[in-house]
Amino acid sequence: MSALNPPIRPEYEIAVAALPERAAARPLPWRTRLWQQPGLRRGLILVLLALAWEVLARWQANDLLLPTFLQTARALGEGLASGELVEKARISLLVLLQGYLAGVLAAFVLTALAVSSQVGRDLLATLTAMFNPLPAIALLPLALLWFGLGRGSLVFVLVHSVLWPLALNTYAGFQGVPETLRMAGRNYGLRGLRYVLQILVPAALPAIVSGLKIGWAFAWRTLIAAELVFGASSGKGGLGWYIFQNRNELFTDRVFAGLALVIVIGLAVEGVVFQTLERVTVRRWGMQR
Amino acid sequence: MSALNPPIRPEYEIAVAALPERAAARPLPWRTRLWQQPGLRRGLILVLLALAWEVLARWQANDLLLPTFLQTARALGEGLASGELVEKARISLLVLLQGYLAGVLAAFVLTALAVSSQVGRDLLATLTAMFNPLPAIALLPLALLWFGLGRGSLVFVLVHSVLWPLALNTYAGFQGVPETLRMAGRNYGLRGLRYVLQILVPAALPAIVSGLKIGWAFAWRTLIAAELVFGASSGKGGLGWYIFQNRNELFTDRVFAGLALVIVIGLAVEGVVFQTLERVTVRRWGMQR
Amino acid sequence: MPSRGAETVATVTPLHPPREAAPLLEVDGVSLEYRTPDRLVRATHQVSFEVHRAERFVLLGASGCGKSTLLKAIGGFLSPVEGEIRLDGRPVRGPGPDRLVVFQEFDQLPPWKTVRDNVAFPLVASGTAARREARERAAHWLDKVGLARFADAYPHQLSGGMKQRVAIARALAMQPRVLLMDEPFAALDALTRRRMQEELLALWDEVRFTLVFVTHGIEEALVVGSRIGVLSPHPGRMRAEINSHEFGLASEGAAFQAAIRRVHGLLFDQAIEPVPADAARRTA
Amino acid sequence: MPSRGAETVATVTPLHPPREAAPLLEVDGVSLEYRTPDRLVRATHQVSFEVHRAERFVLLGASGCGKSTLLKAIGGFLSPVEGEIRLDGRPVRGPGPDRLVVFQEFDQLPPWKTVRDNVAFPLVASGTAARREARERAAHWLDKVGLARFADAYPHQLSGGMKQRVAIARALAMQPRVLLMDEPFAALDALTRRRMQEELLALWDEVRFTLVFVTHGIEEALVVGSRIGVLSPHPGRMRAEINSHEFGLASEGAAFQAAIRRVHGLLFDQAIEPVPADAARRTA
Amino acid sequence: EGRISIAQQFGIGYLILDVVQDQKLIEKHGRAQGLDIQVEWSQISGATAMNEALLAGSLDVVSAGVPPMLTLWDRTRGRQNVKAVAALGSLPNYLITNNPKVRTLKDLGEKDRIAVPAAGTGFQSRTLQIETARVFGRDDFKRFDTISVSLPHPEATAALVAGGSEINTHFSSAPFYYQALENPRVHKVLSSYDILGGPATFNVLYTTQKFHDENPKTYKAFYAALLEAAQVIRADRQKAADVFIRVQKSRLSRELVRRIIEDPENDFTASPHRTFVYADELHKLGVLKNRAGSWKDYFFEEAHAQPGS
Ligand SMILES: Nc1ncnc2c1ncn2[C@@H]1O[C@H](COP(=O)(O)OP(=O)(O)OP(=O)(O)O)[C@@H](O)[C@H]1O
Ligand SMILES: Nc1ncnc2c1ncn2[C@@H]1O[C@H](COP(=O)(O)OP(=O)(O)OP(=O)(O)O)[C@@H](O)[C@H]1O
Ligand SMILES: [Mg+2]
Ligand SMILES: [Mg+2]
Repeated sequence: MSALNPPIRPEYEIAVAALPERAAARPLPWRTRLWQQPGLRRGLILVLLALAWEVLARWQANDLLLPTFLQTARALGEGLASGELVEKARISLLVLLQGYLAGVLAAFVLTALAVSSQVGRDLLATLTAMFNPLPAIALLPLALLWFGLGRGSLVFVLVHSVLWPLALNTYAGFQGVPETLRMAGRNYGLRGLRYVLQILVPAALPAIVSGLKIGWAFAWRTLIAAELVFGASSGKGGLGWYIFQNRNELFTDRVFAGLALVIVIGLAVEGVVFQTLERVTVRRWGMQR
Repeated sequence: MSALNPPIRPEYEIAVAALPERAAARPLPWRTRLWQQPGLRRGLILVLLALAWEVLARWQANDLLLPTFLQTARALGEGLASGELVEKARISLLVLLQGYLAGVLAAFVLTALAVSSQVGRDLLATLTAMFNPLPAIALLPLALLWFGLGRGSLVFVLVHSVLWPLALNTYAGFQGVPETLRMAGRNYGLRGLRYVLQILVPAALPAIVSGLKIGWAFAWRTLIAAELVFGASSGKGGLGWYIFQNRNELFTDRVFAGLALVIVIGLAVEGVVFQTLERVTVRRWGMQR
Repeated sequence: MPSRGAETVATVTPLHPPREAAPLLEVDGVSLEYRTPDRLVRATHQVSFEVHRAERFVLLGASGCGKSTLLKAIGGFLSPVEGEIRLDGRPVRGPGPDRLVVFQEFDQLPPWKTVRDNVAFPLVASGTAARREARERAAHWLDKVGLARFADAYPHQLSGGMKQRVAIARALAMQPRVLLMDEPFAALDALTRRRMQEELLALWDEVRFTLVFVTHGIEEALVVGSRIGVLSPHPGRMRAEINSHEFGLASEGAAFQAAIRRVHGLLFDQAIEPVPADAARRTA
Repeated sequence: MPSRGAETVATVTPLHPPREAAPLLEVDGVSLEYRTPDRLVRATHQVSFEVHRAERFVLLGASGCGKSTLLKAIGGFLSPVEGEIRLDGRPVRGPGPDRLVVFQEFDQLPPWKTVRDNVAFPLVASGTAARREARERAAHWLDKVGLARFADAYPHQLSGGMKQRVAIARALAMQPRVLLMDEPFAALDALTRRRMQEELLALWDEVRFTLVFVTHGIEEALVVGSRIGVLSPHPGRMRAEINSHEFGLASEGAAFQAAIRRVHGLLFDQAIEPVPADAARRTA
Repeated sequence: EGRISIAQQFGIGYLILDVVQDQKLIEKHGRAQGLDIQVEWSQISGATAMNEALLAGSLDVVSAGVPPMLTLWDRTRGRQNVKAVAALGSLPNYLITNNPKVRTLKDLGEKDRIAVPAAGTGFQSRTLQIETARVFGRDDFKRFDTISVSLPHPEATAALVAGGSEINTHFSSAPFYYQALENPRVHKVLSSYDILGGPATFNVLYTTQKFHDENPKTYKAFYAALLEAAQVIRADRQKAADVFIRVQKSRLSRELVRRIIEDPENDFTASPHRTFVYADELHKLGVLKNRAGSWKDYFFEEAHAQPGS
């Protein structure tokens, strides 16, 4: 390749004038704007899923195993209107929240130990590897022994289902905090709990939030499964019990209505709690897109 | 404060000689070195836990609910010696691996969709929020309908237990990949699957590994619960089946032996697979401490 | 040093075929904005300039005036809210290996690749070279930036300046049509910086790539660039374009000093913000 | 410029009480190493120097010679494998707000705090100031570094140079006993850099903190420092210590130029690696 | 003394307990003895959870099928000494199928799948094992375990009625077999009554020696309440049906519930019938280690006054 020399061009200097008035932001076409509403897009997905369910169920034509979407919706509507489902959901949510919060607290303590000492680290790794794979039924006898039949045992198995995944995620998040940021925090004289709370937790927030989401979901799973076994003492069963009872009476549409309520609550919590949390934290801080 | 002026000191220049032979690394005191063996420390924790178990069980003195560590160890030894437990574990592990791998694959597809399009993102968020809280029992009728009683249904519920948490974690990991790194990858001309595999996956590996750990544990939980239902068809039950049978017959020591085997496998997988994975990847790369 | 000296460039006459006369890169009235939750930040306002084939175009401007943003837009990572960026007459649509960027940040090296693989990877990924050849080219360029001994280290084991040198080696090994460099030498000591400048210019002499280079050193701008674009403080607008093809690595004399002063004047004759009023009061 | 000029410092006689004569910071035969899976990297080898109260000690050295590592060791983030670092005669055990560090990396700002909070946070965290006062001081120093308009922005919305300026504001607001700065002005344009130097020296004039400063600019070293330590290339060893208290922001003349040349010589008279043999062959 | 917590499972087989609860009979008989008894009712699914709750002391009295009770009795002998309090009635369980080829047990082949609540160990499985041992010989009593599937009654019923799944046979209890048999494709193969030789107890109540000994008055009131409830049901089956629907908040149709309660096959009595068949056979099959001399060995003395077997 022969040596290529660029042309020599005239120079220029201009005085930069005061910045003119900002041109008005061009409005986006309405379809684009509409499409930018996450609620709308997700609503559409939900509608499509409901449609697919309806079609599938009608095609299977086996409403003892799989009722149609409309049947379920009707059962859900009735249950909500009569207040029964509302009450059951209230009972379940109360226990769920207790167990969830206790689990979150326990996970926090465990990871705080893990970041502050070698023994804590080993403890976390060992306990998680040991207990995380154990199904809740394995802990049931022990729960009965220690907490009796009732809320105590439910909270215990809920903690078991929230604690380990959240601790794993939180700790992985802590370990991924950039060295410079750690040094900056320690440089301010932060140590111990303040260091964890003011540096590690915010820096690891994306991992913690996804741990919280997973923990939330698994708390639901566990609660519903546990309520089937523990059932209702003194007539106060939650959603799991509702599902169990209706299953026993072969009201499959009500079973699915109960499950649908779980889904609806899940979507609401995701949409309201977690999305807001992400928006005002990690997304605002540029830690996640 | 009066102006403080530092003293003026003499200058110097020295010719830097060739670097002298490196002083031999000072050996650490043997106790420190011993303590640096993670195996040893964790072994100690396990011994302490076993001891605590033994004491607790003896104190409760209710071996139909909580057998002692020694009873369990004896039952485990017998089960292993007779080959029964080995066979059961083999059966379970086979199914587990199938379901796990299928779940990992599904999670990968879902997150790959999510990073490549807005609809994929919404799909992931919606599906996860909807299905993650659903207990496996809810899917049981559907699994029966679609996959029958055999391995298919087990794999289905395993996928359900692995897919969502892993997808959540992977996606959160993807979203946390620093902008500069993304730009570097796109700058190389990477796009689509290659971009995901060669940039996003390694960059998000800490989150993915903790998702894999959680998925692994939940797969175990689910498998054991599911084997109660599906396990024994055609007489080939796995560990879950073993636990269920012995539980029904109140051979609690064997129940605990089965659970102990789950724990042992869990510890082995953590120690061998995941720790190695972390050592040769994220830790080696300085992405985790 | 190589044959390229002040005279060589100075004696160039527009002998090129007509095709060459069209600029390779056109930045045409480009405004760039960042959308934050609270407000719209305008990074550059209606910036226009042209870069011809084999030109070494340097962007100078105050901190925060939008140089990096402009470079990212040319790289295809950002699209203008106004105006257009064209390469070879066609609007830039997205990033590609024909416009390799050396970013300003230290975290541009994938931490999961060794230094050698970091240099070789884009060659392989973009299909520029086969694996073997890529590794050879990587070794060659690592040697040039003085990091041959660190070929097997991972990025987190390097100092700030060493990381930047890896990024430079990676870019030079690729020999892209357009090379976009964002303060590549800022973290380097004087000697290493000088050596890097030499390497960059030697490579230019050889393959005549087109360079867009951001720096804060006026001297460096004159030495490295053949033409210098001066941006006003935030939000960046074009202030001036001047030629600097006469100056090379050996430049020192009065003309060079005059050019430095001239650019300095262009850059700073209007202060960004007046020095706070209380600055004078504060003395011990 | 403020009262501190070359004369002021030059006429200083050792009038200080005996306590003052003892150095504040002693780096005594310090070797620093990194342990990687494959090998041990020695970053500095038996480095010794002393920094007295209110001295402005500048570390100069080639890229990768261990300057940042040394600074981190003084900050208490790393412990020497050999030798000792003493502050006020007591060995340094760990990090603390009395030795505030401005790191070389851009990611030293907690991304979850606004620019203002980033500056105010260490004041509150270390108990130096109450929340209200901290915010006022933060506002003051953000104004000084020209970022008053960005007080409510988050770090990811800033340019590289702006991030570094936030880190500088944060350090200056803290007014620590010992200020450790690692190439703080590398990402700044000439004017901003000069303004930062002025602010740093004005603050020094006022509160007479002790400064350890890493830079690649020889000129900057002479201007900012009262004493300069020169390190050999990797692994870093002490090469020389020279006085530069005579030079200030206004320095320009022949003595200044001579000092620059002298330091240049000290730094580079033995090249790190010889220029590769094939460099000469490669010309178009 | 003065407190009792009782757990039942779902189903019409627990009607006696529903009546006790509805009519507050324990409280009534307690007051007769000058004792104010606090009764706590729980619902728990599955014999295993029942057993564990009883052993953990979370519950005083639990209820399940005869074989799980015998297993617990066998395991706790010499320790907690769990024994039965009373039977909850004689109700048959039907082996039903939608496979037209299956007319007897011998027709079940490799491809068939039998749904039972707890494969291998529950009431239905044990009953089936006893029959298998008789038809195919003692050594082969686990023959059908390999094609058994643990599936709760509802899912099994749904699978059978809907068809199309591998599960084509179900050892079912009331009310599920009533619902299933409404479908013309489903037919009965065998009744537990055929296997055991006549009406036989389905579920029993059981508790620990400790509770029995430490709470004699409460225990007596409880036992008396059971007897009275059985009488109430026998006296007015229609009312009993209403009680069931009320207590269980059941949505089953009233007709179905009445049909079941009025079915002469179903005898709601506290007296045990043919429980010893299980104790004897399961011991012979090696499931139970202890041999019971008679049904009285595993029932508390209070029950001995009633006729039983
Ligand atoms: N985390 C680490 N692990 C291993 N080696 C490291 C690590 N950090 C730095 N090093 C090595 O230590 C040496 C000194 O690094 P350091 O960052 O102190 O250099 P520096 O003088 O600050 O260079 P620069 O001017 O480029 O910032 C380098 O050779 C580098 O490779
Ligand atoms: N992600 C972002 N979000 C919002 N604003 C941003 C973002 N990145 C940069 N900006 C703003 O855009 C303007 C230009 O930034 P840019 O990084 O291009 O400056 P620069 O000229 O490269 O400065 P420097 O020399 O300091 O690197 C700055 O005012 C900055 O605040
Ligand atoms: Mg920039
Ligand atoms: Mg450095």
